Amino acid sequence: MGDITTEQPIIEIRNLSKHFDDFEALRDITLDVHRSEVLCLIGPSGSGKSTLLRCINFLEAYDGGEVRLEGELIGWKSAGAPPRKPLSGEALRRQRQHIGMVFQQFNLWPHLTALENVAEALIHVKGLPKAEAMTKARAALAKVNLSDKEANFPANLSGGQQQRVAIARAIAMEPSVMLFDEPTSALDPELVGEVLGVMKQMAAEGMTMVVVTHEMGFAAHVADRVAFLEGGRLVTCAPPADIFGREPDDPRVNAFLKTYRERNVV
Amino acid sequence: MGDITTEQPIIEIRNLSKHFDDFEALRDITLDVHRSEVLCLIGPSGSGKSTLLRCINFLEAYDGGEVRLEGELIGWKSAGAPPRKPLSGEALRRQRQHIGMVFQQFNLWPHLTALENVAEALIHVKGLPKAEAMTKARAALAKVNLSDKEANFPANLSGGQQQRVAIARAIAMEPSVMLFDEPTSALDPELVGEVLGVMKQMAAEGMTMVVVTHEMGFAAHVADRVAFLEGGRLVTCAPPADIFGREPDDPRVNAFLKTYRERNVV
Amino acid sequence: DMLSDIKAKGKIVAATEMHYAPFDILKDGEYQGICHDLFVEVAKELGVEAEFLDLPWQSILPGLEAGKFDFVNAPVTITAERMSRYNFTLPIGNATVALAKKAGDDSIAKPEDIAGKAVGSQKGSAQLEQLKAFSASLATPADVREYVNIDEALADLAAGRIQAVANSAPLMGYAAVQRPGLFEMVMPPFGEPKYFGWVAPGGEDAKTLIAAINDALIKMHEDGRLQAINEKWLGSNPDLPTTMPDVK
Amino acid sequence: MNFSFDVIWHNLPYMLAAARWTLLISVGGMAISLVWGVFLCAARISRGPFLSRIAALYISFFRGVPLLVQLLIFYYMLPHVGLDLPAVAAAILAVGMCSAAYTAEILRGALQTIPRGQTEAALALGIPTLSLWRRILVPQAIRIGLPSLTNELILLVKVSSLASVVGIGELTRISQNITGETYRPLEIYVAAAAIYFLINVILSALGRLAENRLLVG
Amino acid sequence: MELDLFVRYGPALLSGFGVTILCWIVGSLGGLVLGFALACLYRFGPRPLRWLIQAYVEVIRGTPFMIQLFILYFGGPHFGLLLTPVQAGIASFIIYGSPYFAEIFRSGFNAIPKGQIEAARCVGLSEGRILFRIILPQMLVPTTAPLTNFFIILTKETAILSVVTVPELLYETQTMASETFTFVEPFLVLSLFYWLMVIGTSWLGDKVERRVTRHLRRA
Ligand SMILES: Nc1ncnc2c1ncn2[C@@H]1O[C@H](COP(=O)(O)OP(=O)(O)OP(=O)(O)O)[C@@H](O)[C@H]1O
Ligand SMILES: Nc1ncnc2c1ncn2[C@@H]1O[C@H](COP(=O)(O)OP(=O)(O)OP(=O)(O)O)[C@@H](O)[C@H]1O
Ligand SMILES: [Mg+2]
Ligand SMILES: [Mg+2]
Repeated sequence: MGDITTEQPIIEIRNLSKHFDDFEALRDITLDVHRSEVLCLIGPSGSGKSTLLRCINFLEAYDGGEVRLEGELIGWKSAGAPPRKPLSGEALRRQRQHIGMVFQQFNLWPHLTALENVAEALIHVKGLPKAEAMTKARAALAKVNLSDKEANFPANLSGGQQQRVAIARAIAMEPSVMLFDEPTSALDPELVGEVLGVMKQMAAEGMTMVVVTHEMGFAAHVADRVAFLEGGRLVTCAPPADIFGREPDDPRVNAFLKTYRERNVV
Repeated sequence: MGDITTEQPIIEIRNLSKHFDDFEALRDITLDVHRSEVLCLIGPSGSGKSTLLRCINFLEAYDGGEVRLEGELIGWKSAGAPPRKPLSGEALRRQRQHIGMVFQQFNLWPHLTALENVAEALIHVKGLPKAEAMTKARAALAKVNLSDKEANFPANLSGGQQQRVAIARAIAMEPSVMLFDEPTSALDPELVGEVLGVMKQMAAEGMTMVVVTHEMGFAAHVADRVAFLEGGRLVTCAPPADIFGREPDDPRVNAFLKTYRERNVV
Repeated sequence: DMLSDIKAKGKIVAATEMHYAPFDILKDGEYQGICHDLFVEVAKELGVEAEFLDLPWQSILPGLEAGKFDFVNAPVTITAERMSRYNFTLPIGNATVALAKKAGDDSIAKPEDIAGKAVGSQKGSAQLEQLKAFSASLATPADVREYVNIDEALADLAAGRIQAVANSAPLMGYAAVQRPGLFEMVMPPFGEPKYFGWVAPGGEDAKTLIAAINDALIKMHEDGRLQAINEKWLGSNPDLPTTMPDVK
Repeated sequence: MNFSFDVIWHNLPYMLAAARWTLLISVGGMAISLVWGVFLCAARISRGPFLSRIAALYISFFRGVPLLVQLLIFYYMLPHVGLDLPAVAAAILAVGMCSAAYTAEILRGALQTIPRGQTEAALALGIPTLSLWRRILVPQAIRIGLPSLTNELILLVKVSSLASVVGIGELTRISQNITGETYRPLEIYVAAAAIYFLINVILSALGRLAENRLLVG
Repeated sequence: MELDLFVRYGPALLSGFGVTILCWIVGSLGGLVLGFALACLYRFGPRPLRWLIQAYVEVIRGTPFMIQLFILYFGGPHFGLLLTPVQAGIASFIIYGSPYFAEIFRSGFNAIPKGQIEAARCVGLSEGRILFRIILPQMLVPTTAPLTNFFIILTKETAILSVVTVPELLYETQTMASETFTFVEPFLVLSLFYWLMVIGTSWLGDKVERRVTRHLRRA
């Protein structure tokens, strides 16, 4: 991949669809994400937000359409109609190294301490010497305000602490694209503010981010564009001002935001 | 226990403390919860909110102080200084039947479907006949808008759907006290509204609730009182107006809410 | 005592390992062999019915002591050490050691030819002792290998790991008859003459039983039944003594 | 070496008849092993120090002493203290009680992978201990431990051959007897192996079937 | 009980114990490694290989050890494979144990939540690293107990080696039993020695289990 600067979007999603047995989780999604952009995904529970993220780094083998990273097809050996052959494990691994992800359920490794969770990939993927990796991992934990818990196993961390370890694990790798699945769901408002700060900084340093979130305030403040998903379809994708403006064009989006607006006027 | 109406608080917490090894997770907490009250617990990540909830139904054996439900000491055979003897499993079970809980990590049973997760306790605790339990479980799932996913296993549900199953599982049991640990963290704003509705209705029907939440809007709208925890201590406990009023007395609470206020002005 | 108990019950329960042809054989699901035929006759003489149990060797003696059965009608080589622990009957078979070789092996024509060769025998058997003594008397001793069961020794003979197997003459003869293309007996038997007897529990309680069985055996010697049974299974008469043989 | 199918063919009926004993002891032993194993496991991880120590001792004894010796004790020693069991009962009991020690350990291992939160959820709902085990813990422990449990049951089938020491003419014993008469160990043992194989393959198939059923969620 | 027996047969019994331990350790560790390899191949290999492995597991696991040993030792020479008793014993031990180990490890794979492996892939860990760093340590949580079980079972299977004249413990105790016409003493000795091995194995299993379940213990 490398650092070629072009006008080409860094992620191109074309007619993406995904089924679970009979259930259609994603349908005909077409969406671009540009370099250094922050794209927020919002939408009702079960609308396919997590599934979309998981398709981008091929944790779900999508069954129709294409996902491209810097022009390169993700996951499948060739574009075109199914049946397609998936890439080899090694090729997939190479692709995924450029894409970081924070999971909705965190997916920490329970037998490793917070610090080890973060350092693992630094040592064994980036190839850093152990001491350097530890320093870097500590810095990442410090960024999310967790220095005092580095020796805890995940089971001995609070929900918000676990989530922060997951964030630290992903950002320490400095990928070119980050996928966040509700990265602040377990965080208190103050921490949300801090994590937000970290993310803004990463965006300023040129990282591309796709963020699933239920915090509209978060989306409004951070996103360059907001995409609204519902029932596996992309309803709209527009700058936050258009979405959160008092009366967005789309009645569905409007309804979705209504209760939120009411409740947050304190 | 029964239905004696008195002025006595339904939950009395006195000088509660809890250690994990050397770490002091709760310190000298004294707090009452009154019948039909909705008490929201807020506070920074790691401040001990989940631990406090878990002490109330003795999932954590607290090591100092007392927790009483309708005057009855929870968990320990006798009040007073440690070492104390814990109650027998059967006595604990009887106490816990009056206290429902929704966990931060949901803790669904992965080998049972959504419906079975909800029906399980109805059959084996309430002793309802299977058909009746199923009807009741379906009604609970419908309340949280999840009728179409009743046959899914938890692994095949989205994060928000899992959380709603957990809520349905707890409310179906109609306990007299409900402990919610961030019950809307994985829900979209619209659903938060709906769950809020369900909770308001339960409150109106006389249920007592203790709700841990990071959604200040939620706390402001639902709570009768809001308790602010930090570093294992109870900083303040007051009606929401006092807490969320433009300048609460306590500077710490003020700082905590600052970023939140800034961000949610959309 | 035991004899009157047995007579009162009307039956005697005897255990053996049905795995030592031609004395004890389980063929087509039925117990047969010299010990079977002899003991059926003995039971008749006692005026009781005979009932047989098949047990592996390691549980026969514990079973006898636990009183799970009355008697062991397996061929047990009579030795001094064993006589001190149990009550033996008169000899019921010849236990003198003989060799089997692979059919067509010309290098072994007589027992002495095993010098320097690998010979298998059954662990702990009296025949093994005889073989060892014999081997030591040769210019170059044989390489004596010990097997838990005689089956495995014969299987190793077939596999070519050893050149001969030593065990009681009747057993070696029977093996050669059963697998004529594979095994061949080396004549003659060698070493001291040894005998098989049957075993009752040790102690005074069993003495009358032993006496009654010995009487029956002597009677069968006299009326020719014993010879006929041996003739049937061995094709020859082993010429058994009617008094307890001397054992050192 | 001339492999003789005639010998097998001729003796097969007797071997099959003997296999019925093998089956009876195995199935009886399995039932005891699974049921008793669950209880042992529960006792082993119970908080009561007394119960858990007893269970640990039981497991240590039954895993430590050779089954052969256990059988001899059950059949030959117990009569000395006035408990005289029929041979088949002694065999089934000994095999099952011994196997239960292993089953209990397999389940205990599997139980450790069930996140504590699941038990907490059940406790918070007031689900009784028995239901907790029956509905939540055991099904998941079995799901995870199934391959190891199948291992154990297959071992149990094989170990049923020790029943010969109490005078039961099960498959291995009868095969040995036939060998002693025919001097054809290879043929007879191959045939015996085939019968064991048949029993075990069915067991293994059942295990995989159960595994696929349980491997949901 | 005749104590002088133990003096007389002591050296032979001890040497038998040595041989038993040798065969057991080499055989079961070999089986463990082979079993782990089989389980990995089963999980990650192509479909035909999986069938092959499953067939191997069914056949070896489904037939008695004695018969496998018998076929290898007595049948081998007919095909030009002439092994010494100890060689045959160890080889057949490795073969016999491997399918059981493979199945135990397979169950271990099933116990790892998928999300953890997904997280590992996302940060770009290699499959080998995932196997040894993420999967294996957690796999040991449910499998240490069954592995200990099977090591214990194998201690007793060593007794079968006596049929091919491996001079192991049972072989030597049977010598003692048949030469002295005793039965209680040999069984006692046998039980004692096996019990020693079992105690050692349980102790080690316990240690390993404590180590691998460290993260599950609560304050
Ligand atoms: N493995 C699966 N099998 C079947 N259905 C699935 C599976 N995974 C997800 N689904 C369904 O697909 C839909 C989309 O799920 P997804 O997790 O993408 O939702 P989401 O938008 O992330 O929701 P949430 O905000 O609640 O996390 C849901 O309705 C869910 O039930
Ligand atoms: N088992 C444990 N062992 C050691 N420390 C623990 C354990 N459980 C919790 N803690 C610590 O106790 C503190 C309180 O945890 P708790 O889960 O109550 O926090 P919380 O207020 O619920 O936070 P969050 O909002 O992030 O969920 C945290 O700092 C956590 O690291
Ligand atoms: Mg999601
Ligand atoms: Mg919490």
